Amino acid sequence: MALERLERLDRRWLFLVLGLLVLGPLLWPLNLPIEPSRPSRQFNDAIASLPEGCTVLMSCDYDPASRPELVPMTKTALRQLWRKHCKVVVTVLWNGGPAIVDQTIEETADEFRARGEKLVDGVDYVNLGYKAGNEAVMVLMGQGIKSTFPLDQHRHDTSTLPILRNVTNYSSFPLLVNISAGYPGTKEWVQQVNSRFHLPMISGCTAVSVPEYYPYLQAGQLRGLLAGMAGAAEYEQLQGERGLATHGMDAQSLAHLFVALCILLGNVVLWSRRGGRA
Amino acid sequence: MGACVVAVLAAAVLSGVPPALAAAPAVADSVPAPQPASGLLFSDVPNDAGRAIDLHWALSPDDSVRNGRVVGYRLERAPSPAGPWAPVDSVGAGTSTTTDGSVERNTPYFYRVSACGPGGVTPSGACAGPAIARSSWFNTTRASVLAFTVLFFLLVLYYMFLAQTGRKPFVRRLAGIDAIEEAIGRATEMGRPVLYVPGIQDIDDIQTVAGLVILESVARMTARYGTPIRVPVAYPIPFTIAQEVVRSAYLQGGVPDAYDPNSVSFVSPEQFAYVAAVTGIMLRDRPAAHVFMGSFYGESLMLAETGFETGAIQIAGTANVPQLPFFVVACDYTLIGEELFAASAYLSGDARLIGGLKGADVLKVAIVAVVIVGCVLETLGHHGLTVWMQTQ
Amino acid sequence: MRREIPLLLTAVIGGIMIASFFVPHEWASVPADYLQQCAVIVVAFGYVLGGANVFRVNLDAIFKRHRDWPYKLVLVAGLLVTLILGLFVDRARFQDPGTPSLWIYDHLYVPMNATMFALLAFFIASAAFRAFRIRSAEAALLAVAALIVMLGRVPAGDAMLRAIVDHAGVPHAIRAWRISDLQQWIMDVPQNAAKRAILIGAAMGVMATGLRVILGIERAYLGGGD
Amino acid sequence: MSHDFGVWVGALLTLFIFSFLYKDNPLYKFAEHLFVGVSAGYYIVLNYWTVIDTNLIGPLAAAFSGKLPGGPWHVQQGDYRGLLVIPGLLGALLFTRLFRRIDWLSRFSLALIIGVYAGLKTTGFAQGDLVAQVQASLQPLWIPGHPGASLNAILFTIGLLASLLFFFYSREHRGALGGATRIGVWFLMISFGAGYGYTVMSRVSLLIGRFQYLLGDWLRLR
Repeated sequence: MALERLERLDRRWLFLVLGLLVLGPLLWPLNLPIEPSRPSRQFNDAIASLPEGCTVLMSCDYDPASRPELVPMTKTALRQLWRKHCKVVVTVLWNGGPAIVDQTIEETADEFRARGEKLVDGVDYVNLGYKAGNEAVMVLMGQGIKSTFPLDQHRHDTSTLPILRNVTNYSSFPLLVNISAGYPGTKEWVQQVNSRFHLPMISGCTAVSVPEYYPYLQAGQLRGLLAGMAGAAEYEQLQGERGLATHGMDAQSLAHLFVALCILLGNVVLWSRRGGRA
Repeated sequence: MGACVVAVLAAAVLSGVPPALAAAPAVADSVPAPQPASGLLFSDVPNDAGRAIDLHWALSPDDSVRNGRVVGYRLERAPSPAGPWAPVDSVGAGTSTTTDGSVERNTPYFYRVSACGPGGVTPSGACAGPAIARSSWFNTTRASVLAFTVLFFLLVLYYMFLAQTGRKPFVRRLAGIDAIEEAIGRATEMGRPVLYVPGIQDIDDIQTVAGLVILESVARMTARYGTPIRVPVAYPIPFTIAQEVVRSAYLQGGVPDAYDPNSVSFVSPEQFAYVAAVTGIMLRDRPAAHVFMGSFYGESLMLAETGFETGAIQIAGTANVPQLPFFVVACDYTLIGEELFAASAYLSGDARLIGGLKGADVLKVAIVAVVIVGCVLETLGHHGLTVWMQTQ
Repeated sequence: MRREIPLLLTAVIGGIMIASFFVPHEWASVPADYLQQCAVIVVAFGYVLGGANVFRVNLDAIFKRHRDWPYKLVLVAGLLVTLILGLFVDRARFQDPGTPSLWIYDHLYVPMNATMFALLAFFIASAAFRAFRIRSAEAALLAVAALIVMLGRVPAGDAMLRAIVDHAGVPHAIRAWRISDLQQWIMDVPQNAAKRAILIGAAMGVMATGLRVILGIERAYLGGGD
Repeated sequence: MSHDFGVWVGALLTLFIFSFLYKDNPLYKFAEHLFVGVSAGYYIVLNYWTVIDTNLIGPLAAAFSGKLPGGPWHVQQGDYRGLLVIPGLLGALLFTRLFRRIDWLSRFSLALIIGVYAGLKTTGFAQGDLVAQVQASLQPLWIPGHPGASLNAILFTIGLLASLLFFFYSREHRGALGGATRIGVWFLMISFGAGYGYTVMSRVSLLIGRFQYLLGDWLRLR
């Protein structure tokens, strides 16, 4: 009887329950303990083992749709790099991304400035902004970064920027940090830059892409991998932060439990129907 | 001397030396000048277009013991041993290599290294040179990539040639194709239409092409059975092709009158608008068979779910791996990844497609062999094959 | 000639690109570099063309009073306002703080782009309930892996297991087991093996397509006509 | 609650789109069409200023300004000066697609794009996905003193080979090949299960992000 009612359940009830399960922990957090996984530790360690003061390339290839997964890890990575006094050169290969990436960089830099630390655009970091062309841009940068990006996001001439004075091509960087929402992203950076120019790289990506990138991690083409919001939360944990990703993890947990329950219940309904007919 | 130190440090700061170097003059009086670095060696960076020279030197004895007299090294170059010297790079203490990436090819350069510290700057006694950067004709680190690429291309071309000369290589019939035929048969029995979705991407996605090739055979079957077919399409170009494909299938089947010009419809490239329209067809017309073949994204689960609810037989195929789980659980049969292309090659009988398929098949066998041999060699402690295949 | 010359061009350009991968010499690398520079520029024109096409198609729909034409009016108005502000008012500074263009980006583009995809969270729940059917051993494997990964990837999995174990008085040796470790093992071993096979197969597919394009066999991209 | 008009607009549009969950309705359609229009306009503006203006018009103007040493045809790697006329022309030819009678001219532009990307993708996949992935699979199957790792290595290799054979079309899947492909299917199913789990995670995260926006930026509850 109850099963029959379940079978005919309007799916909007499921929508409602899921919405409430996500909303609840955002208002009243459960603070479940977060334990970093191995790929997240590797990501953290790759940045930790950089020499102080080096210049790192960071490509933020996403648009607003992936903001909840990727902006928190972008911020944590910037903080970790800046704490090591690393200079950061940022590029954006997604149409929708340059402005939110710029806002993310400035918000994070403002945190440092509020503490009295000096971070100057063009000296300690630069957002080179967007360039169309996906793989072609990646390979072009291998021949010359300033000729590929003649102007930065704020239309400064890149040939006069202090941060780029000693930067020619990929050989100027010890590491590429790629924050990726899909195509073009980690897969293309691995194929065109990690393989072709031997630039070590780590990736933070949306959870959807994670299974596809695991073979790269195992092959050493990636030195570390952050898996979506959970990876970002683990990374925040490793850096001793409590950001938006950590804040969202309780809701994430409950939603996963609910979807798991949906799969089980749905099949119970199926089996009971099959049993009844047999 | 003092002026020289300041000038050197200024130059060093400009070229991005570690901050410690910049602070040097403050303690310049109390610390002696460092002993020089020695043994500067150069080599042309291999496998490039003659754009860089590697430099290597032995650390200053003061640097080796870390007594604070050395904070870094400064590299300079000149067109002749007599100068004039120009700064190339500055590196921190403990570093004994760098690369000069700003050279002109086929031009001789002379290099010298100086140890820098709070007590002053000590150039090494001799300079090294002439160093010349030359272009290479082959990147030797990519030999294994070339080998695999050439082997694969030759295989593909060979099988294409074979297929074109009439000796068509054997390709097995995929179970998914039988499943489609069965589903159309059942739709005919029930007197309900067949829904065909050729993905939601434009024609530049090769999966859309595969989807349209399969549509051709499906349309031929529906023409033969006299079952109506519905084909909603997301982009204008695939739409015109789909129209053409379906019409010619009915023509070739000898039933041009049975062709309904409204069976192929243009919807919208917008993901959710497209889904809304297709699910509308599913609920309104109640097709008995749904065939999804092509490139799908996040909307795949919405199509599969609504389709499942209507109780239709569902057959899907896509090479977009993240979407496969949703099709696998909600469809009666799913063509996985490459199988989509294999099905289109099989159905079209196109020699060029079959050539690619067979070439890949043979290379797969070669890869299986390489992996087995490689694993055995690795287990026995021989690393030759692994090192040869290393591309970085 | 309208087809042959473009096909020849594709072959030559594709050949140079492949050659430049193996030949670092400036005779190959400089032309390849130039071609990529050109590609970047032409791709950008392509985006502009895409926008122009959206404008044309929808304007057409409005004039012909197609179904939903009032919505197309909204579409065209949104397009024109964004375009005019960006090209003629804010110009190159269109992404600087305080400009109307950035306001449109921040308060129209960003929330709508993000919400469109957030809808999928709800549909995934209902699909899990209504269209995830374990009808075979293979489907059962898929389901078990999915459940372990879903629970093992978030804190709730281990927390739940610990709560159960603590109440049930399970032997000490088993207490150390964690769903997150099992999740990691699935990702590292079985899923990784299968994904690598798919990756290798897909690589061959792309290479075969590349070869067909360069040889002029694959020419769907040229469109119809002579 | 927020006092920023923009945040209110964003929040309302967010709710308009969520209303699709109840059913397809005019509010959703309004937001959807507005989104398509705004993004089309935005893509034009973005690509014009960041690429066409920056990488084409700027360098061309500089090349023909007479100020650069060597003049407009002194071309070297990374600095193509007057030669940029060609991509400019090809870009313009792309627009012939809007006119039926001369749309064949756009094929020259397509030839460039297709040629460049076919070349880049072919070598990129060959190196990064084919050779590098096969190379990484050559691992010792027995590591003395590490039975767990050895077992994993053996299992991994079996899974890889069986899954590869699943995509083998030259022979019917019977006998030994049939057995191997059956094992391959098991591995593929486990990988699809993992994919399912991670996709669920991704989509839920996006929803959390929207709720964080509504609660934080709009309602100021946190």
